[in-house]
Amino acid sequence: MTGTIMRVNGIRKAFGGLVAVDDVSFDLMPGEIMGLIGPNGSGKTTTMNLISGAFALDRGTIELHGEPISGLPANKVAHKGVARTFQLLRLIEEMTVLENAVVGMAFQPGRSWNAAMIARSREYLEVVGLADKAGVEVSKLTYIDQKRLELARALAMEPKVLLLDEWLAGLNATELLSGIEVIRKIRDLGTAIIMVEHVMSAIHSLCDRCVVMNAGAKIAEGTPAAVLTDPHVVEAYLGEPHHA
Amino acid sequence: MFMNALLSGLTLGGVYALVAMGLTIQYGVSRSLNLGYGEFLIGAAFAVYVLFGALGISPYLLALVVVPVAFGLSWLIYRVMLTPILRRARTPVALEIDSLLLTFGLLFAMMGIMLLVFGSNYTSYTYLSVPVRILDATVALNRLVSFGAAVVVGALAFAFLMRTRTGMALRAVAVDPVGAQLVGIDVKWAAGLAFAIGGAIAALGGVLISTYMTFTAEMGVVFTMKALIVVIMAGVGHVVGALLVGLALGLIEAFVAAYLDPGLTVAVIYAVFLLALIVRPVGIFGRAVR
Amino acid sequence: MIVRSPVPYILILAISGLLAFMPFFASGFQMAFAIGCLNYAVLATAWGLFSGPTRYVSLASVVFFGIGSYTVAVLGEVLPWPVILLISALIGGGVALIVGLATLRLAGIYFVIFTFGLSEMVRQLVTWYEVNVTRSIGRYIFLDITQPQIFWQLLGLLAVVLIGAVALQRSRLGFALRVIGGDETMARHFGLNPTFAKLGLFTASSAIMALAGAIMAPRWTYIDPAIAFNATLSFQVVIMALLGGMHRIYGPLLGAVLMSFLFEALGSQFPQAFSLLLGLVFIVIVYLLPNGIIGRIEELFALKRAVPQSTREGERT
Amino acid sequence: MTISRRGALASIVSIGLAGSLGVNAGYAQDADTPVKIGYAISLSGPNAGGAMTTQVPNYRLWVHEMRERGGILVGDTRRPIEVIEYDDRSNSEEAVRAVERLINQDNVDILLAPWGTAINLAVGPLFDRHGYIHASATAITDRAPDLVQRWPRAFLLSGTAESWAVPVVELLDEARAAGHIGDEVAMVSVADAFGIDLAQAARTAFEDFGFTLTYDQTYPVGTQDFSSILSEVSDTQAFVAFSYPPDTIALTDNAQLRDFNPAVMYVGIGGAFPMFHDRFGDTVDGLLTHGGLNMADERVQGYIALHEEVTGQRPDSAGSIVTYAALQAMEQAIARTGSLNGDVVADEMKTGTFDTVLGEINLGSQMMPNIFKAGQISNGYVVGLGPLGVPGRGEFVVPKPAWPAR
Amino acid sequence: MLEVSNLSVSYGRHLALSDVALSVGQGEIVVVLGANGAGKSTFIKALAGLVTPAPGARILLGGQSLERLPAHQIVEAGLALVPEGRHLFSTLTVAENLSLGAFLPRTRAQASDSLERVFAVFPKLRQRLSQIAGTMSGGEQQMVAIGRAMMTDPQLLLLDEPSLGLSPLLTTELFRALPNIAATGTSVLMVEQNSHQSLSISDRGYLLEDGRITGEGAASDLLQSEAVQKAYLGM
Repeated sequence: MTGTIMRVNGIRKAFGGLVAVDDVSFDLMPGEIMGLIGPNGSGKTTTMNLISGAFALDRGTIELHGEPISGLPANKVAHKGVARTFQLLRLIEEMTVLENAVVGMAFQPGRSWNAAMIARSREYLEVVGLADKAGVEVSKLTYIDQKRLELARALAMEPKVLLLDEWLAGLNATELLSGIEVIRKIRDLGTAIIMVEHVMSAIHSLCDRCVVMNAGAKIAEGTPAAVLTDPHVVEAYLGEPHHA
Repeated sequence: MFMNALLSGLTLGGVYALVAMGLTIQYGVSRSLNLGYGEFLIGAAFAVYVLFGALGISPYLLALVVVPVAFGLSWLIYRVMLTPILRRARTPVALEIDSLLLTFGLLFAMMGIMLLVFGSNYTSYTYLSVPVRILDATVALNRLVSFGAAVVVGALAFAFLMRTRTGMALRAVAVDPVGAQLVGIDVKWAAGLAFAIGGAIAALGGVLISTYMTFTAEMGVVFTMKALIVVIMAGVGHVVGALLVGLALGLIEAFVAAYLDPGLTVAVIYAVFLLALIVRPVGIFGRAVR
Repeated sequence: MIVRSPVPYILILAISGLLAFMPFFASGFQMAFAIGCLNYAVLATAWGLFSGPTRYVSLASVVFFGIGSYTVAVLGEVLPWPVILLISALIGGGVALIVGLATLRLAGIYFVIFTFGLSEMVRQLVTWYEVNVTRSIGRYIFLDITQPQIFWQLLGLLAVVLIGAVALQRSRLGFALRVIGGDETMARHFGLNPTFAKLGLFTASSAIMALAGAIMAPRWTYIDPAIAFNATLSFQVVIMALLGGMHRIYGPLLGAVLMSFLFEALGSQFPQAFSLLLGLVFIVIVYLLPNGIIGRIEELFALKRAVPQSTREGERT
Repeated sequence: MTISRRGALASIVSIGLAGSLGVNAGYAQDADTPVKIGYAISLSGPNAGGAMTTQVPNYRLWVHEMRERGGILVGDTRRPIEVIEYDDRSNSEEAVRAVERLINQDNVDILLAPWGTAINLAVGPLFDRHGYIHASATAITDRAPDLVQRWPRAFLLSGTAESWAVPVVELLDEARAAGHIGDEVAMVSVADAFGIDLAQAARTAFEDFGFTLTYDQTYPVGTQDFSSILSEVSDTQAFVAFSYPPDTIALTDNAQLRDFNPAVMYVGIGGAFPMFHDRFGDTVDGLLTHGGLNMADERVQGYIALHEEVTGQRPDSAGSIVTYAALQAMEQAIARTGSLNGDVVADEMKTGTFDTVLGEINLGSQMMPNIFKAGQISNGYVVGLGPLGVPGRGEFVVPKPAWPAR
Repeated sequence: MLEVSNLSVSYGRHLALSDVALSVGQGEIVVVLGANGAGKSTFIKALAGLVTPAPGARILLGGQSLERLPAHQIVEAGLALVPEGRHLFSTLTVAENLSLGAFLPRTRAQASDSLERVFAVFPKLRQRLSQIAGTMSGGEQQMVAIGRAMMTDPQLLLLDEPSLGLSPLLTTELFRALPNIAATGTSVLMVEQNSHQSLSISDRGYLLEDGRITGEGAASDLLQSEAVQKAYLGM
């Protein structure tokens, strides 16, 4: 243990001629919530996909607890303890809430297929506040509840690192507040979190640190307050201020 | 020998290409695979057989009647049978399965009608079975005419798709249905039209083939499958690709028969097809994203 | 989800046990019908085993069925019957393994067409082999296996397949397959290896089909590639499974039984118009039963239950 | 003709009610009780073309003739006839089931054979087990001598592949002796049971007769373009094709087209079919093919006329007359024995002599003796030429007349 | 020109757009600003007929109501969309893409005039007519997409995040072209997240947050307003 839980080092990914992620590095500390922000198309989601093993890296390394996880397929990365949510919900509509949550836990190494495992999965429904809807079919859930379930499923993996890809997007003001509470609760349970987010109020209130990306590159890193006043960052979001 | 194989391959391939072209237009634009495609071909063959026998008019002239009828019938089938499925399907996969099943039913229904009307006997007549010598090879005039017609119709279809506004609209729908809507193309209209054109081409293929081939009411599926292989190998919706792959398959068949073993022709065709599919699942001319 | 209830197993065994007495009082025709029905039931269930959760529409059923039949034709008079059955299952599974490795990355219609092409190619290759190597295309099968024996074997196989299917559905692997069928990309991110699971299932399903082919072979006395690798069978199996509903274990079974009755009715009452009526029935099925009969039944139940909101858990069969 | 069917379906549902009565039930001897005649045959599928040419018309003709006479004579009672016809869709499994249905559900008294080698062999055990006569003119198998031992009531009238291949080779031998061809022969065969088995039998025979095969290839079922094959054999003087109806037509058409005109040319199934003549007219005179008739025989002429009158189509020159003759033999045996019991009738069929359209025949070998298996097309029919020794052989025209110019 | 009122869209139980009202005048450039997930794309798709609005919505273009029309008839009515992801006919040439823009009988007559207008705005395209659209760079494709939409001779041009995926330089070039389009009498309505550049060429702007319009004003006012920055950066 070097103090960091995950180290992303000089990763790069190009699709055809388009370099989506270009030489990005950052560290993640235990128990930390790190924001990964930037304007649309800046490469945040691709970065998440590289960490979770959805895409293969062109270059660079990713280590978890000092052990390389780059180059592993997604299922192996999951076994190492990296869980994620998806920008567009990827729940299984024909399954119940509980069954979806079990998906997170059932295929982790060392788990046996028994009632205890199910019961344990159910605990994570409680964490996100869905315990009373365990038997409901997913298609009958409200949007926010489906989002909660995405999170519960990821938590049921009992991951070391949790990747949240715009998990708060599309929530209304009250839902947002409860969503922020949930994330905070998870962090308090000891899971390190990387969150890609556009909801800046959430970034401000949740993140210890932010990495800002633009056009595939990291352009700033620091506390939310610091990076969001950084002129480079403002320009990345709003466009060049001095335009004729 | 070589010349013979070449000619035989081209005449064979010409018809494959023609038939596949119709299917690729249907499937590429409407995105519904029509398993009853070959039945239009056989239906046209029977129609020409009967009319030729009764009236003695040249099958090629009869095509002027049979082909438009097939055009209208296909259009009707699309509008009446397939559009409800289209409205219902929530995902592309569901649409694919539904239209497969539906046209599978269509296949049996059409075949059943032909069985009732024409029986299950071998049917054949002869027209323009006259030898033509080209270099040291001999080929039947009816096959040559078919090849010529395949080339001409191929060229016409190509010109239609490439040069006319309507053709361009069909291509646009095949490439990007959303984009097509955004320039004001009625995608359902385009799909119906493509379905009708496909049916017409199948019927033309039937007319041509009937002049030299023995056929039965149950043979349609053979042509559907041959065409489908060409379509998939070339890449769905790729007209020129279908033309080239169709010709290539004809040539392969002829050269395998001439130089390897006639017993292996079909096996080699399928082997080539399976290999092509493994190496390039989207087809030789297909693009990863249609 | 974790269900230990022995009820389905007991039911399957009890019903098969009862059916096992059929040969003692049924007529030859009823036996013939029952055998045909069981054969379709085994094939459709095996097909649904793989295609239900993965949603791959395979038209290769006849490849494996034919492999089973040919194994019997080749080895029938050489080896003891159980050994032949074992070998046919092994060959069927082995071929499926190879085919699966090459093709399971193909999706949608491409997989459908590939499997169809495969059945045609296998038929041509067997023909070519027989023509050029054995120099005789038909093979005779004279085995002293009676109609009731075939019946019992098929019944046993069906019972085993159904029990296996129920056990599978309750197992982690079965759960994994539902997840993969739901969203393969997502499944990978939760530690699943979809290729492995799909391959295993494809192999198992194919081995069952080969077994069915082997058991059925002695009914025919004579087989040739056109009989053993008749592509119509693949289509029939798919249609049966879809008619019943491929998303449930008992869907294909139900479809196979109903379709057997339908074939029988059309074949005996309207032999001249069989194709036409069959086609029309299909068209009607597509319009009226998009999710199969089981799907329709479930819809009806769902409507009835709609008022008291249920929070059901556990197995959903 | 009235065709009636029992509610087979209803009885599957009420399983057990319509239990099996065991074997062929010829118990009811009441003169008013109809005799049930049933068959399942390929009305659709790849075999239908053959079945509808050689067998089904003759079944209908036979029934028609008996009805004309007031029914089937069982002993000295004429009993009405009821016919049940099913489609096996050219599928072995379907055929087995349909025959089971005829036996157990419809309780037919007389079962007629299906079409083709494979399906006849598939239903053979059923006919045997339930004690029915199995008289088939379209099953050609080398196991025929074996099978008639195994199935004592089976009459595999067409015999072995060898019995069809050897007469062809004999004719070639004759042509060689007359100096029209040499020792070299080209042969092709279709890759199905008929083509392969006959080609294999022919290979042995060619060797025995001192011929050498310069070309020996097989092509897949469905092949319609023979230019590659014919261009390879263009110089040959003796050409033998064990082909199947669609390819028989395609081969002939192709040969005419490229003026491939060997001194001796043989084509397989289809050459003896009326549709072949419809298609080519007299341009195919002189072509050798399977089957053959003694065209000088009045009975044969009478048969042809009757067939055409009743069924509206001409018979083919091979399977038709054999099928009909066998039916006549069976009819006579039933009349003589006064029984519908398979064993009794079969014994009579094996020991008696019958007056048929093929003349006086005796079926002691359980195969049809003295029928032509190779002949030469002339004026729409096949003039029987071989095997040697069959009475009424026609004149063998060698070399074959040139194709008319196209 | 365009009058939208009471426009709501929901996906299943998720309300993506709620009671949006907005107007665009003749020859005006209007921008709708909002962070990701604010409902911008849904808004524009609803206008173009690609998603169905909830009952009660009113979308009037020059007096004609569009809310129940299918997408291709909306084009006929004079509203053209340049969608996110462009949806070009990637295997067709630039010339074909543009001429498909003038597919409708109404627009066919003016096709050559329209084409000249496209070239006037994007002179670069004149040399690229025979190139396959899919082989062009992102910026060029965006020009073709806008050009294609202009060929439909629209009264109103809708742009869904035109700057997405473009380099700053290309974005600048693109935004410079928009006033030229508006100058020909075609109104422009776009949704953007690049607020500075889009506002600097717009007449008016709206702020969209959580599927609701939370602010509107003259572009110059919004440019100075902190509300915009807050909508994005939460400051």
